[in-house]
Amino acid sequence: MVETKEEKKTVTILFAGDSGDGMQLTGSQFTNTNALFGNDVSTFPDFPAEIRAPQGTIAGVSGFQLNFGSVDVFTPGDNADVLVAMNAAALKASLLKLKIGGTIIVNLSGFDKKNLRLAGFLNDENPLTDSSLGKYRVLEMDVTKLTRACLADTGMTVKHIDRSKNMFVLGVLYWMYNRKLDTTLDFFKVKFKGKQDLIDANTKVLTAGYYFGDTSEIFTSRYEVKPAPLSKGVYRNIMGNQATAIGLIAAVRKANLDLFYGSYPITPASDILHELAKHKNFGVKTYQAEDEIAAICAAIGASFGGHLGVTTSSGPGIALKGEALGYAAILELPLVVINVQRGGPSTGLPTKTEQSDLMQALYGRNGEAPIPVVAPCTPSDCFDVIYEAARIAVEHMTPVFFLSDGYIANGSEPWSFPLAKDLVPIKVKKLSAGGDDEKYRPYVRNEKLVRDWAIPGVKGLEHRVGGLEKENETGNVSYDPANHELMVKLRAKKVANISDTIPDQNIEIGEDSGKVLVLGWGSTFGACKTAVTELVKDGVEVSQAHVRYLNPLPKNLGDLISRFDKVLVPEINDGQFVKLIRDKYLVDAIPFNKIMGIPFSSQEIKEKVLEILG
Amino acid sequence: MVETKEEKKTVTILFAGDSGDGMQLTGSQFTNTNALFGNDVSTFPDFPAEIRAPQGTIAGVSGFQLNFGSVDVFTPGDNADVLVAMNAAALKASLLKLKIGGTIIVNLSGFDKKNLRLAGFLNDENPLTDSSLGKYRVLEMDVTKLTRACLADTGMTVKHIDRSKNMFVLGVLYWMYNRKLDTTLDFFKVKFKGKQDLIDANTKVLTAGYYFGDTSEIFTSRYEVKPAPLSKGVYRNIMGNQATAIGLIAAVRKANLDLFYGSYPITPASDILHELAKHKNFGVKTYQAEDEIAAICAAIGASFGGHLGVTTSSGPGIALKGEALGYAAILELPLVVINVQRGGPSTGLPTKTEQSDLMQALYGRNGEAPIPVVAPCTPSDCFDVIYEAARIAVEHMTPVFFLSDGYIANGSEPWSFPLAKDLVPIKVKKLSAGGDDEKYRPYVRNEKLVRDWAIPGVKGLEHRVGGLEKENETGNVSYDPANHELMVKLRAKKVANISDTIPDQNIEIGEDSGKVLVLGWGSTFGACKTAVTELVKDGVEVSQAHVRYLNPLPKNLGDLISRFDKVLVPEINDGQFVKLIRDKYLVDAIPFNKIMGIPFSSQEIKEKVLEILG
Amino acid sequence: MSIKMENAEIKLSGKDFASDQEVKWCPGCGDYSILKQVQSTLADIGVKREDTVFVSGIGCSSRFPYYMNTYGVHSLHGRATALASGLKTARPDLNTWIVTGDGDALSIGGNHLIHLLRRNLNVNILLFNNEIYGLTKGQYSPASPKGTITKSSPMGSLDHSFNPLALCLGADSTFIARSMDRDPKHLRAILAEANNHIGTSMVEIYQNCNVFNDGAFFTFTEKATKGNTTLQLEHGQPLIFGDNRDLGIKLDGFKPVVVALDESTSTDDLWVHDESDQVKAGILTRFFDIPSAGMTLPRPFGVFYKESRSVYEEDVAIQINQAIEIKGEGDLNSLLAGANTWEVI
Amino acid sequence: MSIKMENAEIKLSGKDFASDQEVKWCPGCGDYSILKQVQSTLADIGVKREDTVFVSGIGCSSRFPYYMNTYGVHSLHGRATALASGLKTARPDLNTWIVTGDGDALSIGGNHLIHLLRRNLNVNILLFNNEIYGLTKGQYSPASPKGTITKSSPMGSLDHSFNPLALCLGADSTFIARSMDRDPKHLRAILAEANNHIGTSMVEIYQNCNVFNDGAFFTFTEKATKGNTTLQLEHGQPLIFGDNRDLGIKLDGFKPVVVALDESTSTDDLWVHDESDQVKAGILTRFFDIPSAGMTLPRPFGVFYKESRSVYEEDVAIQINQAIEIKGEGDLNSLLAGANTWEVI
Ligand SMILES: Cc1ncc(C[n+]2csc(CCOP(=O)(O)OP(=O)(O)O)c2C)c(N)n1
Ligand SMILES: Cc1ncc(C[n+]2csc(CCOP(=O)(O)OP(=O)(O)O)c2C)c(N)n1
Ligand code: SF4
Ligand code: SF4
Ligand SMILES: [Mg+2]
Ligand SMILES: [Mg+2]
Repeated sequence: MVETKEEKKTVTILFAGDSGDGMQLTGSQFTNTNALFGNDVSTFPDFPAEIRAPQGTIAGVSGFQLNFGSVDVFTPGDNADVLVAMNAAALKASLLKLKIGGTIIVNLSGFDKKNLRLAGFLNDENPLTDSSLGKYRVLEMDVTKLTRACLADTGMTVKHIDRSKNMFVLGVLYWMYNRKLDTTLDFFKVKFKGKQDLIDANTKVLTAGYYFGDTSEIFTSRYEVKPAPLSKGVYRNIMGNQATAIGLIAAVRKANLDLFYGSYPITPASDILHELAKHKNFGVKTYQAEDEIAAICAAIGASFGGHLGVTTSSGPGIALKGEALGYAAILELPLVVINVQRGGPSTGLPTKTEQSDLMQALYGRNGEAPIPVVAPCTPSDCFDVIYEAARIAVEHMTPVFFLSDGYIANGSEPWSFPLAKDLVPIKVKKLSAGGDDEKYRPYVRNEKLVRDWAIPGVKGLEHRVGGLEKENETGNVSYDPANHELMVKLRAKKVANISDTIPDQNIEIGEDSGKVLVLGWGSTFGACKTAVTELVKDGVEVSQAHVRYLNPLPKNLGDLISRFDKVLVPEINDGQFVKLIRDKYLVDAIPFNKIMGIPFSSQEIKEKVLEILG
Repeated sequence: MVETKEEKKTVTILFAGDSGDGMQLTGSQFTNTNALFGNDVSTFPDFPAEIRAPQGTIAGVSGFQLNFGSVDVFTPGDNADVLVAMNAAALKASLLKLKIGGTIIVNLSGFDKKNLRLAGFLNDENPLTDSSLGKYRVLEMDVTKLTRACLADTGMTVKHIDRSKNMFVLGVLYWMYNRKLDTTLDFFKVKFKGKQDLIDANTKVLTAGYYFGDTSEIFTSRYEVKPAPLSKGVYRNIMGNQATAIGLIAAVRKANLDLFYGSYPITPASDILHELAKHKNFGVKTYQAEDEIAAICAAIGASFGGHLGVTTSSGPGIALKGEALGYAAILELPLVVINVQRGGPSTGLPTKTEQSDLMQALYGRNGEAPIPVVAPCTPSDCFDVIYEAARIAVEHMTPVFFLSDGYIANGSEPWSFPLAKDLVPIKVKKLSAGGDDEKYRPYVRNEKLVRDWAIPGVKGLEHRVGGLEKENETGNVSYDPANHELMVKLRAKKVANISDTIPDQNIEIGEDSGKVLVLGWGSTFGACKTAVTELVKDGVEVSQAHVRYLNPLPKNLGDLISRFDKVLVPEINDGQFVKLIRDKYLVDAIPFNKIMGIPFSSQEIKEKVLEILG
Repeated sequence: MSIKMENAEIKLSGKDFASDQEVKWCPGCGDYSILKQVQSTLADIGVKREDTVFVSGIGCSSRFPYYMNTYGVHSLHGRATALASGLKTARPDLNTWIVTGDGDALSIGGNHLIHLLRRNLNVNILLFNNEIYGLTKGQYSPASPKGTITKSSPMGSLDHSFNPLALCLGADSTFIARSMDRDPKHLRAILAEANNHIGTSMVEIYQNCNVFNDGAFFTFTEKATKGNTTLQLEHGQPLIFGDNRDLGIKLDGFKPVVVALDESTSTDDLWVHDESDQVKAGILTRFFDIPSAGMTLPRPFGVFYKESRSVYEEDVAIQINQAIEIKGEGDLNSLLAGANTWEVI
Repeated sequence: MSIKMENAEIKLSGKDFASDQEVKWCPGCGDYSILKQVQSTLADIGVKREDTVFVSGIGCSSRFPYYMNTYGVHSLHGRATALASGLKTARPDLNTWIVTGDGDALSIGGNHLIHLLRRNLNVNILLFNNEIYGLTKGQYSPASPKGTITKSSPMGSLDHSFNPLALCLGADSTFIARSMDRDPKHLRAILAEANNHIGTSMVEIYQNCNVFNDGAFFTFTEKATKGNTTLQLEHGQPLIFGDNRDLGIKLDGFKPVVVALDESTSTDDLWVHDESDQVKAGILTRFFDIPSAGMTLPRPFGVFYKESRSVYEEDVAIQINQAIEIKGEGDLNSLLAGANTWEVI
């Protein structure tokens, strides 16, 4: 067999199959192996809202896209080079995402009559046999049959055997991209611990897939994707929600606090709860409340008790927390509020991504109750940004919003994780004893306008807090008109002051002045960076700035923006951050919106930039 | 006794006393009498948050301010001409609101040692005996003693007798302003129906007060405030919450619908519930829910059932409704949501007024869920605007926000009420039978993008609605990316289209171009109008426009604004509407804010206008 | 003033109540059976499709309305009971069913549930209890026994679970019953009884979530064990159970005791089920907790308790009529004018 | 692992627990007495001020924390129970009291209440029941008897009211008791018992709102009537009441019956109160509803039920310790590194 080895800079693979086909697992194994090999990697899982939507149908298709390369990759790839289609529905649902000329690996038994019908192909229509796939290279193999054959003598039931067929495909891909099986073999040992028969069976199938690649004639070439020139360091692969969870633990450790995590399950935020629940040996208290209101109120109670209270949800659950958010703001207690955004409005698109809760974070409560808002821009950035959220919360005695989204939360990338000792210190100012005052005055402020954290158990600091307007300094209930205005302004100023402690806004890519500034926030980072990098290479006068601090905004942002002729604000919503920019800086910032529950492709950004350049 | 009669254009009286002193009743009686006499009137009650805060203290002071005149009056008056102070605390709390040279009517027994101490006067300090009231005219009378004397032979207990002392003061004021006692005497007959002794006692005290004015020597002059040149017509006096309640009933009557009112009590919104509960003979269903979430959900259920669902609250309760608001928006069912705003954030200042929930109304929910927002600008305007809210809700199949506030809700003014037949018709398009389609498609839209209202009980229209994204037209659950974007845009466009059905923004006062435009919304109307009217008279190039439709904004608003050099946006908050204007029209609109739980005075607006004119 | 629902002219079948939407539960999920029994019960009852509304919250179970060819509302998590209360108050004529899960009804929706029960609107609540959050992929629910290992409780949950029917009884429910997905006949009978009850009918249905909590109720639902672990309640009948119907329940004071039916114990000594006895119903709901002398008490199924109490939406209608009788039908012009007017000429 | 609270070194008096804030309830409000009894009970218990926290919701009653010279949280309407759950889980060492009203606890806060009860955190709940919304100036509450005329129900309320203690029992409360504002001694005794109970202690306190619902409980609280209308529960004692202690309660099957104590009936025939009997406690909570042969049942006061069950916050602490035992104290560097790392050089 002739084996050609083609070198590739980046490759995007889309695994698509039925919800029960284990595509998420396949994808993450392939990711881990490539990451460990040294590629830069970015992933994007995309699954249906139903637990297991009807087998064989379009609604039941579960996808996992990954982009890996020997160069930096910032997105899971606009379009796929390779599409793995485990059945007809998967092919139908995913074909649009494949590049013209791309490769399709199909599982033949997923294209039988029943599957074709379930996928909505009309009578006798079959994409494998008609010419509809002419623009692609199709590699057919009967994965189901091959897997069954491979495990025929194990005595396992067909149902059980079929569960391993994803491992066959994985083996094939390892062969194609010239990767070792070790990571996945190790994974079997942990996952099936104590079940040697399962370890053996999966090992057998994975290896069979690998050798199938090697021996079958359908492959004409293997590919080589060399390690990426990642900066020196030790790396791991990390998902956004995971990074968020361990960021919280890191923050409380560095602040010498205990973590209280009050949450009510909701997609796509629940995984943070699941992750934290695994780490009780860090003293983490996870509290699954009866609802979102109870969750935030419990977290506020814990913060009053001296813990770092954290609460998490997604859009609809965050909407329920509005009243308590205003309460936390007027109490001036630390609180971290995580919103892993999903498609809205209302229940919306629970498993799809969107950035449409920014206005809710900024304004979604009664009265004047400004709250700092920060947003991570990649999966690993969740670590840094949640750490910042926790820092701001305790150092400035305020609730802080952390706006992640489904795309970041479930995506993954290599992460050059820090050492504990290198994390910036978090300064907590808990009072340990009563002062000289006869009566403790809980709302006395320091030069940053921050009050102290006085925690029950300390003699001499007994005090009462509440949601009624407070007299300055004493915190006693006050209906005095002038005092109210003073307190509203003090609280607002305290939050505004945070801009003194955050870094100036930088230009990510490009010159610091020019024709177009692509100004993004949150998960559009990768698409913007890829697009602007390529445009700059092509000589276009465009730059990228990406905002992580949405309230207060970096002090120099207005100045930075003013140095560009045009400002383009891409968002996965109907235009929210752009409102803020227009209101604040009175520049005619141009909204660029996609509201499809899926991220921008870098191509879309590129085209838009070129369009506005005229 | 020499009696001089002085003619006055407008008079502002501030009744101030202990919570138990009946100041609200006194004020509203005086208001009604003046209104019936033909004056233009505007009132502002201001009471403590506690039911009955400690007697004699500043916290316990309850005030009622009214402005009446022979000319149009638009506010309850910046400063009072006359202050009625029933005790020392009332004097202390209210003195700042009295004009220099104004009159103070004091109840002497409210200034005994105990009262002075409770009011916080130091040892032996007594404003009546030292020179601290030198700038005012003080009229002392021992109201308590006089009232007791008057009812000495009735056999009533002192406690009961003392309850009538407010009527003595009212009698004195009727004499001062040359008013008849009839209205109040009629009121006694209704209020104390069946209790002749109480009717007699109150009549006696009221008359005694009147004659006291006539015979005692302490009054040197009476005043004459002639009827105002109100437009022809039949008038009544009306409070904002009352106007809101009857506006709802009028709307459902004209729309031929039933009213379902789901609410949970909260100050200052509860009175709408109380008012509606009185009108069950209009078929009104008032539902006191277990909380605000249940209230709005029940209202949505009723709307699904073909009623007009309405729900009401104030800031904190509205915060709880965010999730359900997004739900109503995606269902596209009629719903009226009333927010009688109060001081925030959080529990804030429950009995004080504020305009700080505008951003919450516009953005306080997850995802892209635009909802129309309207705001009344005076107590009687609540009728017109709630009627509009109901019209928009049913004609455009959408939830609609109605943003009133404590100032408007409790304030009152004369109202030239309409006849039922003259109210604009409200066109409801309920389907009465299934169509030709085999399957009813609930999200098919008309040219305005409005869907039909298909109500259970009609054969052939069976359909399902929910909070998941819907397929266009069929309403079936759909996760299709392009469909999601389409639906988000359709819903937004439907709301934006409402601007076709609302009047253009008018200039209230002044030329339609000039140096300064005072651009207000909601309850700042009166202060702005008074201020601008006076400035225009003085030759200042200033105009007033007052926005009732906050979303969508009137189509011509941008154009109108652009004709002024400067735009001043006064708000009882920290700057919210101004954000909208800046974002939308990119004009450097100037915020002017007061966050004291009390309205602007017209003087404040005038000064600010002059200040920005330089 | 009892509200009569018109019956369908043409006899419909269960299938007529199925919508055109593909059913999207996991293969093997207990929800399928419940759906089928509900559809055929509606056909049996003979209610019209257009007069029937299904209201649900959020959860796997709450997808139910999409599959019914009636009017339907898929509402918000926990709010089905709240929304249905408004709907039924507005429209007493509609045959209203609430479908909810153990998370939806007992966790986030607990408050609306107990308030609906006390108000006693004439609706039927079907609580699909699978002792897990299905839709969010397997966290423990307030119905999960303490110690349950799930994604959010890898070392076991620490929350003492609700006893759902005891909670409902405490909230003055006028009808409580239990059935299961795997006994179609029983389920249909209970659904019909629930529908007949005038007032809020609370039916707890044990439902197997074969993906996240498979077999939670197998001892009660599977042939091998079911005979000795379940007790079928029938009004007026003694509490007898067992594979050979040779076991019974006796009351020793207030304590239920399992007895073998032999020479020494006859059925006359047994506790006779009385649907109208609230105290005894309370004891039945506690058959979880009470350790019986030497023997585990069986799990009761059937109608535990039934009480006749006035229905909220009827009281609302009556009060409106009274208001009209007293004051006359509201006149808009008088309302607009109020009590005191004056004229400016 | 039971949590011990340290006692104050210096004996404090009730006054030491009063804050410097002016008390702002209406003159004559029942809240004053409750405040005083709580203050002196805390002094008696000997707990330290700095270890004590009062958490409340919103309502007249919920102003309570401002008047206590301890730590205090005036939270949101209905959320005291939720907030206190977080606080107590974080800080099991704090002596935690929740003050709430019938609206706050049973209307908007109903869900958090029942969930707190099932979780059984070691806190004390004082539910000031005045059967009205005081702070919002007089609307009916879920505790107001049907037919109550208020501002929001001018023709009488239509909602069947909750039986608060029956609801709590249904939610698996481990301690329920009732007392009243006007019997200081009784109230202090019950407060002390509540504090001693390890687990959530639910104390319903009848409180007179003399402005909006004056006299709602006068039959039970005023000298003239109280003897024949109230029943003082004491563990192990027969149920005797009456001005002359000449009336008793007997059980006729499950039905409580009032009997005169004369020659024919001795105290031996009477129902003996057993705090540990949940079924009987259930019957006692229903003394509202059950019409006794010819005679109205008296309203019981005292501890209805008490049960020992593990406490949530302790279980949390235990599980954390177990995790540490099994995996070792968490190491941040290992957590950061995860299971698979690679090096780029
Ligand atoms: C406000 C809100 N919070 C949380 C969720 C996420 N959520 C959806 S269903 C569900 C629980 C489902 O459990 P259950 O009611 O038992 O239904 P099942 O899926 O088991 O049938 C949760 C927590 C949501 N959709 N909305
Ligand atoms: C979210 C929210 N809804 C409503 C209110 C208004 N509110 C304040 S107290 C109260 C009820 C008070 O009744 P209860 O709990 O019985 O206390 P009481 O005043 O009778 O002591 C209500 C409805 C509020 N403050 N916040
Ligand atoms: S997750 Fe469980 S409850 Fe949900 S559909 Fe699947 S089997 Fe049924
Ligand atoms: S309104 Fe009632 S409960 Fe509130 S303080 Fe006054 S008397 Fe007490
Ligand atoms: Mg469930
Ligand atoms: Mg109350």
